[in-house]
Amino acid sequence: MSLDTVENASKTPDVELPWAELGLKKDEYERVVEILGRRPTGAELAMYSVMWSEHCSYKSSKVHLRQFGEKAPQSDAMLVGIGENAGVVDVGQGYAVTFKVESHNHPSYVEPYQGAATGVGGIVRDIIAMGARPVAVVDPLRFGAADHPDTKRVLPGVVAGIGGYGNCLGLPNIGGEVVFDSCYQGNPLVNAGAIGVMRHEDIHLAKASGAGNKVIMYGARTGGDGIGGASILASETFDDAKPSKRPAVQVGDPFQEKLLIECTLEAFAEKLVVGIQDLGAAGISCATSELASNGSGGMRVELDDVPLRDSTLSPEEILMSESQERMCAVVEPSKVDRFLEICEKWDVIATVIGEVTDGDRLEIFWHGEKIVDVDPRTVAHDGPVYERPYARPEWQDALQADDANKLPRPASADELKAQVLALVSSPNQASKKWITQQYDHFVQGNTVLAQPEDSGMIRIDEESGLGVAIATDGNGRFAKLDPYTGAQLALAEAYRNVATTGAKPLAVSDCLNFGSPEDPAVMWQFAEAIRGLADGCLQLGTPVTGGNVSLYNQTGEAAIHPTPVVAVLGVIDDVARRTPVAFQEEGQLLYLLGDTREEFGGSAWSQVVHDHLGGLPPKVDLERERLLGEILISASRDGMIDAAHDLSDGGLIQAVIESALLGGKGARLVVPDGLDAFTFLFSESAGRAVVSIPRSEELRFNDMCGARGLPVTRIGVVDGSGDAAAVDVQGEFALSLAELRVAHEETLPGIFA
Amino acid sequence: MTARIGVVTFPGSLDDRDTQRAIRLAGAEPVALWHKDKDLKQVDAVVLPGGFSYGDYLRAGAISRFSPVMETLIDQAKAGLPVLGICNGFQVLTEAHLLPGAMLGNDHLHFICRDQKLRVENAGTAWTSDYEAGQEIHIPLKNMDGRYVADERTLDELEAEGRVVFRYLDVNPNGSLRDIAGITNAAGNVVGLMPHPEHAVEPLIGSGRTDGLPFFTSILKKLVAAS
Amino acid sequence: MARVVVDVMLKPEILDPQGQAVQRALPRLGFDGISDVRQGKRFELEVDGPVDDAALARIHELAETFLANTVIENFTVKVEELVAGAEK
Amino acid sequence: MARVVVDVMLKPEILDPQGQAVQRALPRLGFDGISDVRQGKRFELEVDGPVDDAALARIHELAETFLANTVIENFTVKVEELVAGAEK
Ligand SMILES: Nc1ncnc2c1ncn2[C@@H]1O[C@H](COP(=O)(O)OP(=O)(O)O)[C@@H](O)[C@H]1O
Ligand SMILES: [Mg+2]
Repeated sequence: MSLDTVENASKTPDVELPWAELGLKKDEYERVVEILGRRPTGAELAMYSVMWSEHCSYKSSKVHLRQFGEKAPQSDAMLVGIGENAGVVDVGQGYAVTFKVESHNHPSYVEPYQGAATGVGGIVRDIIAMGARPVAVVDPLRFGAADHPDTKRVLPGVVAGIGGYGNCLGLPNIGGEVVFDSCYQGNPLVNAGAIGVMRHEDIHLAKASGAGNKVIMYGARTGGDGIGGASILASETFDDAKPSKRPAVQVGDPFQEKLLIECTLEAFAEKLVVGIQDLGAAGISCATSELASNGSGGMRVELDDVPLRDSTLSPEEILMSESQERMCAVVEPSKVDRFLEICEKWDVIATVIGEVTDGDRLEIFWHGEKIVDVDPRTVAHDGPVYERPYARPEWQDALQADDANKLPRPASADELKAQVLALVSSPNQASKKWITQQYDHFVQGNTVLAQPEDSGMIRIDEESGLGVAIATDGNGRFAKLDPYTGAQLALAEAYRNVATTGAKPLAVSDCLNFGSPEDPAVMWQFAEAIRGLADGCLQLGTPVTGGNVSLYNQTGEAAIHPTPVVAVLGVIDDVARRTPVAFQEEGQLLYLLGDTREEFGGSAWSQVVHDHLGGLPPKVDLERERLLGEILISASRDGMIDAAHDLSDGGLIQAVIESALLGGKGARLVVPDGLDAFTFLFSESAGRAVVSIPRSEELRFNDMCGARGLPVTRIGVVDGSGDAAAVDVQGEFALSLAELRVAHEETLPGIFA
Repeated sequence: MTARIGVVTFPGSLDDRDTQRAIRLAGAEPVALWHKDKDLKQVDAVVLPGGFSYGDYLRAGAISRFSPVMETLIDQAKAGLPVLGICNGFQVLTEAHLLPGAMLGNDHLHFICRDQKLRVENAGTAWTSDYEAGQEIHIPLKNMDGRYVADERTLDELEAEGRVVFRYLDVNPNGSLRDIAGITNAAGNVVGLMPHPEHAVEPLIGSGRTDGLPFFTSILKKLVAAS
Repeated sequence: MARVVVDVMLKPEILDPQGQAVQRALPRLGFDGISDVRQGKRFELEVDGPVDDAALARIHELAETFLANTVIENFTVKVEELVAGAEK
Repeated sequence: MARVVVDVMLKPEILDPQGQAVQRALPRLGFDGISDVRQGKRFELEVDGPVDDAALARIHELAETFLANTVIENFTVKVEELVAGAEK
């Protein structure tokens, strides 16, 4: 097609554009025509189609996501909320922290290494774009069955990609998840989160203001990769059988991104930048329309000035390209030279591609002709909004009625012991070390806690010891049984994980992974999960600062389990007070905090022993979670506990075995009065943790819990060390650490090494 | 007088700031050196830090080896300037032929990050005098291309001359020949190793041990004594 | 015994960071006149038995399904030479 | 414009775990009859101007000093083909 200019478009109203191929619906196309008062040019259509895709416009999720704002708790910590590249939280001493989780699910199935790698790259650019230095990454992952042949293709590639990119950027990986479930077979979930730190005064926003200011593109050259990715990726069900529909995959260049980080931070330090935006999905279309619509003026862009990797690209393709490792900065004219000098120092290509105008239009030129003339708000913010129908699926009642508490339980001590071994060695409960040892935990020299601790923790001030902690959690099985409760359980678990290490939970980010929004049952799960998460955040006082929605995670008719992944960020005044998971000293007393009920719906036990999913998930009591958190934080601050571990999948026995193995210490446990051994060991009641207390602190600790009304039960003692030491459940069974180590640590290497 | 120890930043260096911190904690003065500068700013010793300089593209260390800073460094190292190459720095030193042999991808083909047990085989180099020969230490290891290889003759020569400075204990994490974790040149001023002493200088942080600090106190003592 | 070589290169439209890094280093090394560098993989397969059409077809399939990811890479298969017993 | 290809392979005495990993996977994929696999690198250099002996000599030197590390690798240099202007 010859160049389709604005002028040409006005003169040829009847030309049909391939809006359907670009993923637009008929009414959406008509809306574009209405907004423009004429048919769009090819370039305009490209922009609208990518920016109005599900991925960029949140058209199916917007109406529900509003609750995060409407129900946001009053929080002094919130500096920048939802809507920016990432939220920003005040952590004290003049520091601000930004963090966010994003998905890169579909590309990681097609090309596991590059899909996962570019996922890390994308989330890290969001963090840089806020003005922060990235300090850590996390990676919540979900795969199909561990023993499925395709998992052997996907998992090692994803892990190598996350490591390959993050390690090369110099970002310690301090947490994440690995979950196996056949519902993810054709739709692995690759979520990636990043944290950045800055001083309050360094917060930057994506906006272009000040007429005459220059728009500078810097980083990688623009190539033909990922064109149309954003729209096709997010608006169609991914279908393996049609390779033509396979989204284009980008190859990442972490080295280039490392240079981007350094030169961006140097430009920030010299106060050269007015506004900044990373180029992710929808590339230049997104960056220019968002910068322009968030600022005060308009913008004029000379597309010919964009540095290209492939000189044959059409202007439409340049606008849609999703080439990685690119950024856009708005810089005052007097500072442009210095900005370019810094880029040059770091061998980063940088070019002025346009400027802020005092109009209110985004105008893009190609070979001297105007090919885009739009109100940038209509592209970036006025996308379609759908009230998709939703309905509780009719199978939900039957699922909940299929009560896991009624499943046959172990009939003897031997059977109990065998089930403990089966659980700790099952892929979901087994040690994830084979994966996490492929990630650098040490780089930057500030890692206080990393895998397999309850939360990752990073020191952010060398003098004061100020630090931040992060944990991510999600349980698709719970959410399937009850999406409202499931989302709250994910929140509760991440909150608890942060508090267990001694940090105070401050704020939340999330990544909502669901099936097709066109299925009312999925839409109901989605709506319920958001409602649960928003209500939960309100109750816990932890606002949602941002997040990401990934829909269409589905193979044919079968959707994945609804999988809201929640990241909780916390702060700790002095990282020297952190509480580790590992038992530290023999003779210390083990206490169980919280109430244990017969709760097996969605449990690891029901999955591993009975391959069962049914009943109700554990009950949520967020007031209890908050109290538990306060106790754990006070106890760490006042030096009353030496080790703590939250209880979640697999219940108490899983937690005790992990703490024992990590510390190389045994444990003698006594089943408390009023509980049977099975419930004691395997129940997954929420709101619980195990702590190890020096004898000298026992009284003080009990007094504190008593005064605040937290039920605590003495359950045993740390006993013995070395491989011969055992986890001994008195009157039931004993398992030596040597035996447990084999069971727990050899599963994943056995499958994937 | 305190010693001034340079730390080179290549594009893609990652542990340059951490190395500067370790030098500071040991009591010396860190001096930032830039890869495009031939000028070594009259430092008394140089550390080539860890990271993925130039993305480790082509081969780890291969592109950095041709940086302007390396031209000066190669000459001065041959003249006796103490140089320590950590991980990527070690790879640069082998590519520059300041140390014999070469580094290849780990034999298991994965990146590996672990707290690694080592034996100090040679406490006589500029960088290891604060250790005892035979001492066992734990230092974090994290790399993709950590497999040390050299031909048999070179290996025998290294052994015979006591130039194997560190050996992996318990686990050989990457398939390095003869469990070699670090080596020195014949003069003992140039040392390279894969593990990261700069990540073992503070309790609490990283592995939580301080077994790496003697690297930096060793060189400090030597330089102060010499001045 | 024969050797079959499978060359796997990134598709032209896909970014090749390694090749670019090499190319950017060339001027510093005093080399010019090289306008593009791409870096790929070379697999040398030693095949027992005759390399007939059937064998080649199978290697082609191997390359397509395993050695290359055709979403981002192209490949070529060629019989290289008869490796004499003595050569190594 | 001409293309020169530099192939770089690990020396035969050096362990090639990548090649081995490929080879070990073959039976699982239903392939047999391949007795050895080695994986190396292939560089495609687009040379401006004529590829005469002088140019080849310089590329040889480039390969020797830069593209390959001759402590561990062998390399070969060959002119591949004349790339027609239109081809991409
Ligand atoms: N993909 C991953 N990347 C990084 N760390 C991980 C990953 N998967 C699990 N971990 C870490 O392993 C530990 C155990 O994980 P998990 O059992 O999910 O913790 P919890 O149940 O307490 O949330 C945690 O420290 C977690 O951060
Ligand atoms: Mg936990």
